[in-house]
Amino acid sequence: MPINKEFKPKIVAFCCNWCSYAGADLAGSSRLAYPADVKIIKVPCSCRVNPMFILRAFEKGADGVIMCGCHPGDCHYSTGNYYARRRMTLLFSMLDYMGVENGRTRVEWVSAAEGVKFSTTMNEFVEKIYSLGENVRLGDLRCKK
Amino acid sequence: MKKIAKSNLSALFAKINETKDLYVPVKNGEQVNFAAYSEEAEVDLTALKTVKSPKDAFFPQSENLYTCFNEQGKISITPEELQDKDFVVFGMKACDIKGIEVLDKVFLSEPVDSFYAARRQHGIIVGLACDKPEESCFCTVFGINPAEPTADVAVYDDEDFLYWNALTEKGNALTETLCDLLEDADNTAVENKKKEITAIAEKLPYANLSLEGWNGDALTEKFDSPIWEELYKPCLACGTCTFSCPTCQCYDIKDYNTGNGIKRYRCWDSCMYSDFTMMAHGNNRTSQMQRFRQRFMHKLVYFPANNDGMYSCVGCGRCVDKCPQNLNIVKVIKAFEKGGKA
Amino acid sequence: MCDCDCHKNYNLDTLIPLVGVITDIKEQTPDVKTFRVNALEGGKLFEHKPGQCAMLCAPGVSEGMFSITSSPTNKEYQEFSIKRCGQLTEYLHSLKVGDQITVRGPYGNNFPVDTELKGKNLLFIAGGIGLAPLRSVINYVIDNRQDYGTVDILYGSRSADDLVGLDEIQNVWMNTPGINVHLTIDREQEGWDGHVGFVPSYLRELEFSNDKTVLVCGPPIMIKFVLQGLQEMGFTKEQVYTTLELRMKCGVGKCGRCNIGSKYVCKDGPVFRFDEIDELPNEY
Amino acid sequence: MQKIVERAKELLADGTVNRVLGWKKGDMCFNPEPAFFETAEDLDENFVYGGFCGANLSKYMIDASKLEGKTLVLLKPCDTYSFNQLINEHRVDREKAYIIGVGCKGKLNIETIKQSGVKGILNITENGDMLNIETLYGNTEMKYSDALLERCHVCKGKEHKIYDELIGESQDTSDRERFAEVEKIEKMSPEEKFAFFQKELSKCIRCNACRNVCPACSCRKCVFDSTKFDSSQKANTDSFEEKMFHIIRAFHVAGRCTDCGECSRVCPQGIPLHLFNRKFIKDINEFYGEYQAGADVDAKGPLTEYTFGDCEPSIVKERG
Repeated sequence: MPINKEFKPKIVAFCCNWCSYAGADLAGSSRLAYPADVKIIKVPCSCRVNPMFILRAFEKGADGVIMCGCHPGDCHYSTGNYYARRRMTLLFSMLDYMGVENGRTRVEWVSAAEGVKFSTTMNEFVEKIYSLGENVRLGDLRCKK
Repeated sequence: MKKIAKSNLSALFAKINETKDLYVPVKNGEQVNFAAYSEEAEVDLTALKTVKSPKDAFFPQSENLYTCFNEQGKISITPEELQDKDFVVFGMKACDIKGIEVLDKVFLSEPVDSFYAARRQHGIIVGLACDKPEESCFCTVFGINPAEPTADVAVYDDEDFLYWNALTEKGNALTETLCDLLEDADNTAVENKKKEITAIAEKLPYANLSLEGWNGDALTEKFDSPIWEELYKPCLACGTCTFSCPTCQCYDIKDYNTGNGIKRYRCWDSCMYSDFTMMAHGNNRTSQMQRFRQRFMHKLVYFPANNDGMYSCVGCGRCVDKCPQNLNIVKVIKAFEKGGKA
Repeated sequence: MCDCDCHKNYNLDTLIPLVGVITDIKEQTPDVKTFRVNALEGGKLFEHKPGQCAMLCAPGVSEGMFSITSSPTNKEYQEFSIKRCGQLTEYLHSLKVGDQITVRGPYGNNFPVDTELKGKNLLFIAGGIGLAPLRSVINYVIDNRQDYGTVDILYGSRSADDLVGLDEIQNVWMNTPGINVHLTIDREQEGWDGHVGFVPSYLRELEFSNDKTVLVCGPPIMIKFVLQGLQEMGFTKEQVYTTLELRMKCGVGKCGRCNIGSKYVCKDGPVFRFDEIDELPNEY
Repeated sequence: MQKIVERAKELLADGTVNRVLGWKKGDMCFNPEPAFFETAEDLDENFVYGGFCGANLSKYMIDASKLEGKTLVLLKPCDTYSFNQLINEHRVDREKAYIIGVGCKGKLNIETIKQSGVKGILNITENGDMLNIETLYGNTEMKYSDALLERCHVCKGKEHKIYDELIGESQDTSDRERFAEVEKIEKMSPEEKFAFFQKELSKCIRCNACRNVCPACSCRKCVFDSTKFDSSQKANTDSFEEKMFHIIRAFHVAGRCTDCGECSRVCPQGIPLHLFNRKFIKDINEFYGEYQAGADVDAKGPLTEYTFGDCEPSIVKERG
């Protein structure tokens, strides 16, 4: 698929407060670049991300949604990310089943020390969304200008 | 009286579609609903009842009213354009057409709803006589004749031909534009068809349903009846009956923030829903019994009280067919006739 | 555009609102503010009659029906007294002078000031925010003083701080000849030397003669006991008017939710005479 | 049926139960409705149990659990899974229910019969393996097994999972592979999948029947009834809303859905809603081990559980 240069993707990243958000901070303070297309939403725990959040992001015009949390075993609340992992697995599988390109969703575990991982993950993800193009299958038409 | 060979119908539809929007019953899966005509659409004129009534050609399930922009605290409003292109709804049945008359009472009474009025003005109804009335039909109870759709054009399906009878000025004008495709015909086939339909209509299981006692004056007596308590229990509080009904007109008005302007839209609502009458300081219909009662009281008592005895039910039988738990207006009427369990 | 005539009402569709600007906000009590609304180009948005309502909308938040509390005789602006009690009112309370809202209306019927009330002795009974719709009538009556007989106003609220528009009551109403104002609050309070007690009991104490026409508005429980009191004092239901309120969306009797029996509160109301209410099913 | 009525009358008479939750005769043979009976006369006159009594009564037990005394409830084998699940979630009170497991040889779907082209149905009688159908336009017949509800073709078996006593014989009517349809869709290309669901979901009128009938959807206030958020409340205004509603509806019951098939039964537009639920069930089985909601009262649901070694969400991509 040819990459559309005009296309500016909107990407929503749900980051847990304790690890991934701190990871993003570290990426920032270490001057590691990641695209400005990524909008971070801080959540207390990856487990807080309700499937509806993901769908709402797509509804309002996101082209890709990524969720980041503590590594399994490192959750601030001990087990939150284990539950989140099952939920997201099922949700992504359902989206795939309904014909939404499966590259538009991703989960990555990023610790507070992994600024580099955060930045590379985001770069990869944005790249992927560029290659997938605009999200047309999940989105409210009224939100398109 | 005109006629057209059924094999030539797609030409007729294409011709209408050239200058006007055309809505026809279209089959999707096992269900038939009115939808915009296209060459690929599987037009199905044999289905007696569409799942949703065709009222949404005039009163769409959801429609935008205006967009509100708020720029640095300055609000501006851009109303939606009114319908200004003629459109044809092809294949409405007598009951659905009567349903539109019921909606007229609501939307065309003062203050006139201009969105609806514009659609009414530009809409041309081609009614199709009911080929094979079904067991759930009881339109005759409301004085509707399934053999005589009171539309702009009445159409009859007989073997290989559709017979075409323009009844109004709008109908004549439409017929005019289609004169190349329609040929003259005599009345015999249609007269026979009408007799056939009427004969069946008399044999329908609900043909003798009695509406005695249901009128605008019966308000308190019916409202306070203990029978409602017996009837409502299986009700799921879903909106199947409301949304398939040709006369239900309740709507909700909502805002949707698109990120670039707030769309004010209205959409069908159901009195069966728990939040229907919810407001900041309370809700006057808190139980499902009250909501259930509201629906039937509205159709059989409140509406006649405000509209010279006209019922807001046309006996199409969609709720009879579709209620998930098999509750319906016929059962309500019968239960009252019987006087409940006691 | 085609040559049909259905567009003639285009801008008049009753569901399309006007934009209004808030030109003044009075904090009347801890939870009631009175908003003055003008058209963008100044002046009033529309004319109304006493008792009528309008739909105020904060786009994207919500929309609600509020009674117009200013009198039609006020030629400059309209006012709405709004109590903070839900999502929309919370938002409205956060607005400042100069902010814009959308308004559509006026909706509903009105108090029959030019017909049945004309020449009558009037008794207004209000509780709390219930003064809002009556204030419109009271000021109308004051401005057309010669058309009406004696005027008594009985107004009560939870505390002295909750009396809406005390300023106007003391400085205007109390100083108008032929108008008697009776205030009461629910509980004793420091600095209050007026009457203490609920409105219905004060009503009994005041022993009004039953030649008056009564306009009542307030919480349902107050209305219930006031009506009982009035009947004991020899008033008939035909002499008493009140306003009702239910969930409304369209304001024009079409959306189907504010009905009590076959009456729509938004179109056939909000003003009802008590004998009319008696004929309605008990569902409000 | 007579046995059920007799036994119900006994239990009413000796005070074991205060009411009976069963089915009431309709005005046609094919439209019985769920109903509560409190007297022997009412049972004699109005009770019915037959091929068209497909409604799953377990959800009515949520409200009935709050009533005085016990309620006698009639459950078919598949309904008992739903009942168990409701006990598991503390939504019904086992002590308030007296369960008679009733025999089931598959329930009929009037829509299926109508869709086969039969119009103007006046009466349907069972005749061995056949249905004799009397209509306004003449008589016809149909095989009982051809008129079954979709769920009966993938019957979970004839065993009642919970009961106080059993009346009548049951039969396993499964004759289709439960996940066959899901697998068929999984094999499609993304474009085909999308087109398939778009076509089906575009029929949705948001009547909420699927939600309201679902024994697992028992929240007192549904997120879709909230006035605080601006989409997916009533009518669909955009094709996105149908998708959102149906994904979330299915997701909220994932791991709790017993696959009772009520959603697909009640959908007025015939949307195959079970395809959503069954996809979740299939995924759960594959990712986290076989699980049947409602089979065991004390089971822990797969979404309230985890293991350290669970697969990562990226498995969706890796699977291809």
